[in-house]
Amino acid sequence: MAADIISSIFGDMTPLAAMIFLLIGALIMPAVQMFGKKHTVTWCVALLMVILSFVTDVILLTNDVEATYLGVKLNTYTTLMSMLFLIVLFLVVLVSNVSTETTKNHAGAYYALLFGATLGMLFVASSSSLLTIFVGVELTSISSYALVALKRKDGRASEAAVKYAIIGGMSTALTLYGISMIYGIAGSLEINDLANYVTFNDFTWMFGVGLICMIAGYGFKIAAVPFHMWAPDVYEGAATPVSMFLATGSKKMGLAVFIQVFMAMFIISATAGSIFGLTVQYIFAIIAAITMTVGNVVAIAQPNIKRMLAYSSIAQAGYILIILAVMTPQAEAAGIFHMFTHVFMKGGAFLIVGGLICAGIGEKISDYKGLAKRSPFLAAAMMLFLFSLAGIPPLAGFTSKFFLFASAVGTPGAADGTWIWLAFIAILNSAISLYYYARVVKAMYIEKGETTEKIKIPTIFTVAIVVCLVFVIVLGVYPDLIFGYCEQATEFLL
Amino acid sequence: MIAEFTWLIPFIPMMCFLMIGIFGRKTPEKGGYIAIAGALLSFLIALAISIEYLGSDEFANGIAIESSIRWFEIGDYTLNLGYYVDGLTCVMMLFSSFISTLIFIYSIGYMHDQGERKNRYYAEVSLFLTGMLGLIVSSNFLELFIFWEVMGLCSYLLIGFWSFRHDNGDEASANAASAAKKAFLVTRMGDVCLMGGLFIFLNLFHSLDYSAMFESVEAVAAANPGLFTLALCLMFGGVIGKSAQFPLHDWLPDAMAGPTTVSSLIHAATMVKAGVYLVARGFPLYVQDVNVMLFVAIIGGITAFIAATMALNNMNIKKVLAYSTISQLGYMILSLGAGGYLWALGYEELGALGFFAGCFHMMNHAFFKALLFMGSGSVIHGCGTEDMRLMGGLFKKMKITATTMLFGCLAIAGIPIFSGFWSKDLVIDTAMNAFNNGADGAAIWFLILWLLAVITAFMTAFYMFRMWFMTFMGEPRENAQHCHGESPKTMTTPLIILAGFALVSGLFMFFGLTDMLAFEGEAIDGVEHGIELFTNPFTYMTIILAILGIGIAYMMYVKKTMDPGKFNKNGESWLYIALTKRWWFPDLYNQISWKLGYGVAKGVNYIDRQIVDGTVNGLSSAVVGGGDVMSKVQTGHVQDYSSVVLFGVSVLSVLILVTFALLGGF
Amino acid sequence: MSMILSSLILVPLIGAIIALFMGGSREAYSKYVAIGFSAITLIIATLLMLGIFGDFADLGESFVWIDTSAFIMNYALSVDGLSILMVFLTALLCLLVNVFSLDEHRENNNYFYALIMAMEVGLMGVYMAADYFLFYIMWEVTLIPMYFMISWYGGPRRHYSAIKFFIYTHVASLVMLIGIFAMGYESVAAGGVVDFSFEAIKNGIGAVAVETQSLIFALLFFGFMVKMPSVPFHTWLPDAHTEAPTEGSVLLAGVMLKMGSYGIIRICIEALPEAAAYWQWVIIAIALVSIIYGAYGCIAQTDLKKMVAFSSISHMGMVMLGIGCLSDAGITFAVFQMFAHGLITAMLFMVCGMTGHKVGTREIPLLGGLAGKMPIYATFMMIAFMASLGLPGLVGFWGEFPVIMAFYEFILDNDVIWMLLFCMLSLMLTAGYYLWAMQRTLFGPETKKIDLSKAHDVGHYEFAVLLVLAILVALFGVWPDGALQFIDDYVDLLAFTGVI
Amino acid sequence: MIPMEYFLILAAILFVIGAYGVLTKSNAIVVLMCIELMLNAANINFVTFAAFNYDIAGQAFVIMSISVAAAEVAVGIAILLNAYKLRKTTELDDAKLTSMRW
Repeated sequence: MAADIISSIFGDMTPLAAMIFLLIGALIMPAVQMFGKKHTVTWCVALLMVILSFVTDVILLTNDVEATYLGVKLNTYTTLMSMLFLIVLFLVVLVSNVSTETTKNHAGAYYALLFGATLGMLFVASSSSLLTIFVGVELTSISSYALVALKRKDGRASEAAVKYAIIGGMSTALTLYGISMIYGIAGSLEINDLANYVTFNDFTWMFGVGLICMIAGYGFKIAAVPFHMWAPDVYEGAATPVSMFLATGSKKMGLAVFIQVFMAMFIISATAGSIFGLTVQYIFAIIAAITMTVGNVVAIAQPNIKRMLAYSSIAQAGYILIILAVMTPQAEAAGIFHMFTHVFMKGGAFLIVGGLICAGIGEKISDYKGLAKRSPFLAAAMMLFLFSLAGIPPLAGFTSKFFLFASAVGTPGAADGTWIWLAFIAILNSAISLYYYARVVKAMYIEKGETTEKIKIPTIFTVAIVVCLVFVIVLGVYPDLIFGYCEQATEFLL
Repeated sequence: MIAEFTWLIPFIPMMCFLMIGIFGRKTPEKGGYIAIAGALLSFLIALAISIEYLGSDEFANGIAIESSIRWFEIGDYTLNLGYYVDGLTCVMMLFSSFISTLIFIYSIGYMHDQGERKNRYYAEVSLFLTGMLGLIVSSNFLELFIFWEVMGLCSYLLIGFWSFRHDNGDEASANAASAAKKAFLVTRMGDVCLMGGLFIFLNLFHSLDYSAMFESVEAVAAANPGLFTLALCLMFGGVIGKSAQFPLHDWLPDAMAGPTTVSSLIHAATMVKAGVYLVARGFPLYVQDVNVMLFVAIIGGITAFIAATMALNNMNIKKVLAYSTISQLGYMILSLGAGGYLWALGYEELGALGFFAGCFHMMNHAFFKALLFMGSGSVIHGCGTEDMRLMGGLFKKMKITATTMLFGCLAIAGIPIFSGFWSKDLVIDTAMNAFNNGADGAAIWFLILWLLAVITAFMTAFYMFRMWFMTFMGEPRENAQHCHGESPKTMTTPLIILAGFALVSGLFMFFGLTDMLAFEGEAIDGVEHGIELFTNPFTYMTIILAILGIGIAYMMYVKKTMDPGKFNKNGESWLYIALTKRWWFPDLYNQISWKLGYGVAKGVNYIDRQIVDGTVNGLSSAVVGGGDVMSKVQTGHVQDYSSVVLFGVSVLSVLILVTFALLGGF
Repeated sequence: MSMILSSLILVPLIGAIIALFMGGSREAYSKYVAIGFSAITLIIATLLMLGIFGDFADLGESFVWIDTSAFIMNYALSVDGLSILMVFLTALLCLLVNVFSLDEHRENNNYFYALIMAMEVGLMGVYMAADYFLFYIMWEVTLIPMYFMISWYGGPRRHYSAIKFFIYTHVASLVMLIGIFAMGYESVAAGGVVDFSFEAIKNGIGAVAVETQSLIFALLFFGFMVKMPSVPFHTWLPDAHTEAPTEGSVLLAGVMLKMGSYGIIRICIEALPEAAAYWQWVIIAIALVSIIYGAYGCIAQTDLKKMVAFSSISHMGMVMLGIGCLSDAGITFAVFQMFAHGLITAMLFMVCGMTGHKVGTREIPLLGGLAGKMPIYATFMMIAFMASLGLPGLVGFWGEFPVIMAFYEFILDNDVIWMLLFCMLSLMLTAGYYLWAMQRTLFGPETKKIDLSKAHDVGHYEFAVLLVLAILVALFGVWPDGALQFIDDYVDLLAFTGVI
Repeated sequence: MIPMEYFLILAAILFVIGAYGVLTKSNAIVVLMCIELMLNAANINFVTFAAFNYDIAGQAFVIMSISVAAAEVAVGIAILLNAYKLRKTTELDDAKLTSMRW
């Protein structure tokens, strides 16, 4: 019903429906700020646009609408991914107005950039050509450089932005070079054609160079080791809502690219067992293993909680990269599901950090001492988010990791064990991660703080945290809520 | 059928234990009377059952009254719970409960000044009695084993009765604690062997019921000779532990740290008798293997001898008695071994004689050893020390004690008419029989054993009288001077009763005891063998040796015409030192237990901390350290980051080529 | 469908939640809430055990929980002779622990009771789960309360011990998780849907090649082995026990370690019998090493609780030995030993933990002559030690004797009679360390190294709890059939299905 | 006709020069310019392939990438400007721009 209304409004452009709201949002936000005077008004309008977009998307998702408009696709996959990005945007926008870190003077530009970045993500999710994907990714990237820098009075933010922009620019160049190589050898930018090419042709050096350059370029987006170096600095320097946006949204977009480009390209040849396909699988397996190990091990050494969360994000990306080694639809579904749970748990953790910064608590783990006394709710929520990240049942992080590791072990009827070593590395990493998550829990619950004064964080933050918390628990005990869609989405890979 | 109530015999002391434990504190003597009543009641029931059994057809036909109920199953094997009454059971339960009753009565006097602790004492002795009586009436080896262990526990508790807050200070309590531990541990070693034997038996016989096992023993032994022998040896290991046989005899002298009544209980009525009883009970099994019987006899002979030697120069009145117990137990085991050996060779009558002699000696020993211990208890009670060097001349002050103890000494020394004479000479006779009839290689062993037994008889007479003389004759020394006279009636009455038994219990063999202690219906003729003793020249030899021993003791310690110092070079001869050091057995045990126990444990602990746990901790610190090191790569220079990216690209390029090549792509 | 089994999980869960929110002024009443709810749980468990609610087979509950294209996971609970004992033990110990801790005054008492109840939830879930997913979740759920229990209420090195416990066992359970996946995948044909219920996987996995089965077995076994724990993966246990509060130790040793052996029987043996036969020698070897090593470890310890912790390793080795025999008797009495050890070790830890509160230290060299000062304490300690060293007439003996009996049959079949020596050695060592410890703590001269003037004997609540345990220890010692009847039913079933 | 390889080699050289500049030049502006070089190297590739493959997509891509590059530089310069305001430097190896590390 609702889907019909949307179709009747947007007509052929239904695939663009959710994006259109964002686009409108991005365009009008500066104007709204100008006329609205009060930044709360700006915030309300922004929130409205996000909600409109989100509702549209959810309606399309739940009604299984399929359409294509000028190469922009609309199917379960695209709507699902869009929903993920919109959830992130929603959470970020929700808290931006009360966060002391985000700019109020340039609220219009801030929201416009957020919308722009999200628009890019949605665009990427709906694309099936390297060209459009490239454009979408750049839209997001460039917006996020600016977003990071938008904490204008903070030297650390501008330093982070410089680093981010330079590494980002170089990655863009690498990507572009890689795409050009692949374009040259395969003669097309459409993923379908590329998949065909890979299936029916032998490995050539040019293709190899292109592939590696692309992996490196997009690896930067998901902060895969060794392209991860920017992430901790940027997450630390940026305003916490922005860090959250990067860690949950921008990184997920990178993973979406990995799924749409590399997985789509190689899944056929991997299933067929060609050596070329297997080589690529191994490459991804190695990257995955290194990424999660480095992420987790280095996270132990971090005294700053935002940096720690950054490294933990790197590790989580490593877990998700398992799906590119395994290359099965089952794995893809698990990966998408893990992205969702990761949004809530990592987002929740960042929200708490952001909220506490508003309340004057520092970013050091040692600043969290005695938090359980000062704010039992925040401490409990933080604990649940962290345990969920560590994969402790019955929280969402466990369930999604359960699916992920399950896919690494094999498929029904064939626990063949090719990637079982990856599963072992992953579980060892899980255990390592427990160490640093538990360190925070220990600080909050067990160590005595200097004061037992109660903490008050903005109500909006609490609302956002509760939303995350609810999903972390609900997705843990009832994953079918989303996992069904994740499985459906895998049908639209090619 | 009163035999149906056999289960009451252990059950009553058990109830007494619980009653005393729960509300004994509130009764007079802190539960002492409950304990006495329980023991007495058990005795009376045992008496009634014995009378009934002895008058029944079963007894006439040489079969046991047996009844059991299913307890539970281990795999395919059903374990039962029941009672088993035959002549041996009757004899055992009668003297155990009777002597225990007397000891409990005696305790009223002896433990009078112990205050609140009496409660614990009476509870524990009741449990002890439960253990012994339960062991006696058990219908299978597992049940026996359970009670066997219960006794082990009780001995632990009772030996350690003064292991804290000892009246004589801290060192004494430390001693008691260590002695209790040693007693339990050493007997436990035997118990573990016994348990091992039971595994094999259970597997071989598919049951541990006496009746079932005795029925099929021949077939089973023939089918699995190796395992059967092993099982017998292991089972005998239990005996060695419990009955303090060589080489596990060392705990018994230490066990003197407990109250004297407890020693009396352990040595006379319970505990150490259990080992002998186990051999007697398992006799049908033992006689299947002639070599095991030889082994048993040898252990018995060596024990008898070694223990007697160590008693020769001991100055502690209770320890002398302890050694004498070990020595006498050696006699019993020797007799059973030799008898079994003969039976196994087919000399059924001689074998039955050996069996009878062993059990008979056990009974006699129970009476006179209870007497001796309680007498020594009376002495200790009177003069407050156990060191004989501080006694002397007590005869005048404690006439009843001295006289009754004299009876005991005469009995143990083997002076005719007294009980010990009959049984001991039958034992020595059995050893001789085994020499005369034994197979070629083994016979010589029995000659040696016979010699050892005879020498032991001489030594026994000597050290017992040495003890008696040192205690009761001569000049009153230090403690004897403040001795406050004879003990109360509760203590002397049991002594007098037991003295009577020490005098006459040997004569039971002429009045039907032989029928009760008949092995497989092979009853020997008590009168015939009694008379035969006096036609045997060796009997006179042992009598003369015993008198000689008494004489030497008299010369040394009363007349002082012989100086003991001359023989031991004033305590410096190696033999004397060896004896005071107990042939270095305690040192050996200590070495073994420290090296094998604590030493290995230290090693294990070191490995555990350093290697096993060290690996875990090392891994974790490696990870944490790795984190520190790797985070240093994050220099903050954006161009370093770029370099890493480009480096990563190059590594990936190499990697993709190598992987492709390894997978066989080229 | 009856909800009896679910109620065993729900009741403590509600208790945990209520206790959790009873902070501030209501904190003092949280203990009564905990006691109330655990008492209800115990009543339900007891009635269940007595068969009031009908046959165990009729009580199973099963709902599809997660339904994806590759897996089906169920919320499935069931009890049988094996689980009912553990369920009963859990319910019993949780109640006893709650009562035991009544006298203790600690900060945030409500959290403490919430943790105990939360642990009960997890334990109940593990012992009743009939689905691997549920089993695993519940398995992990037990970890967190224990972690907090140690790191909040524990001793001086609690942080180290807690995190070690947490990570060590977490790794193990993750390895087990991989085993579960592998087993699930192998149990269906290619392209099929994996039903993670015990029943479905058991039916499916039988047809798989023994090599594959044995690999899966190894993964699962590792997970369980660490939990049990077996040498050489035991080092988390002594640390955890030393630092954990008494109540935590009781639950940890009393019921949590049993999760390991329960898992081995329930999963490794039941579903993968052929693989079990393949690994039999390894299991036996691990068991023997654990027994002996644990016993030697005990001798060297100076901390009473650490000693008891090592003794747990040794005794759980005995369980492993029984399981390794793969025979009717072996498994029956391995289970019995689990039950027996649960009762005994609870007592042991209560007594040894009490030493710390009452006397001020648990270091054996500093103690001595406590029997005079604290006779009731000494009596219970002695009962516990004696039961643990396998004194016949107490429950520990029936966990030891028959297991070795079963092992004897094994060694007889394999003609390695010398292996009996290990068992005998272990029995000796066990007696040795307990007696030595008693000699040094209870007996001998009263210690002067520490101030005994404040030492006091057991309190009323502690006395009641210990008495209940002592009575049970004696009761099942003379009436092992009380527990065996349940196990027999279960083992008969195993034998019937050809597993052993 | 000029062989395709020549173009590709040119592009590759350009790319490497750009990369070298990114790694070595300490001035952020110069680094941004080097990134432009790298982007343009890729653009040359695209154009070449588009020309040789008779495919229009490559050229379209170039148009896109040029605009992307422009946007990137614009934002980059703005960021640098801001950084210069706060930290008074555009030298990348200056301690003021490497404050976040480890």
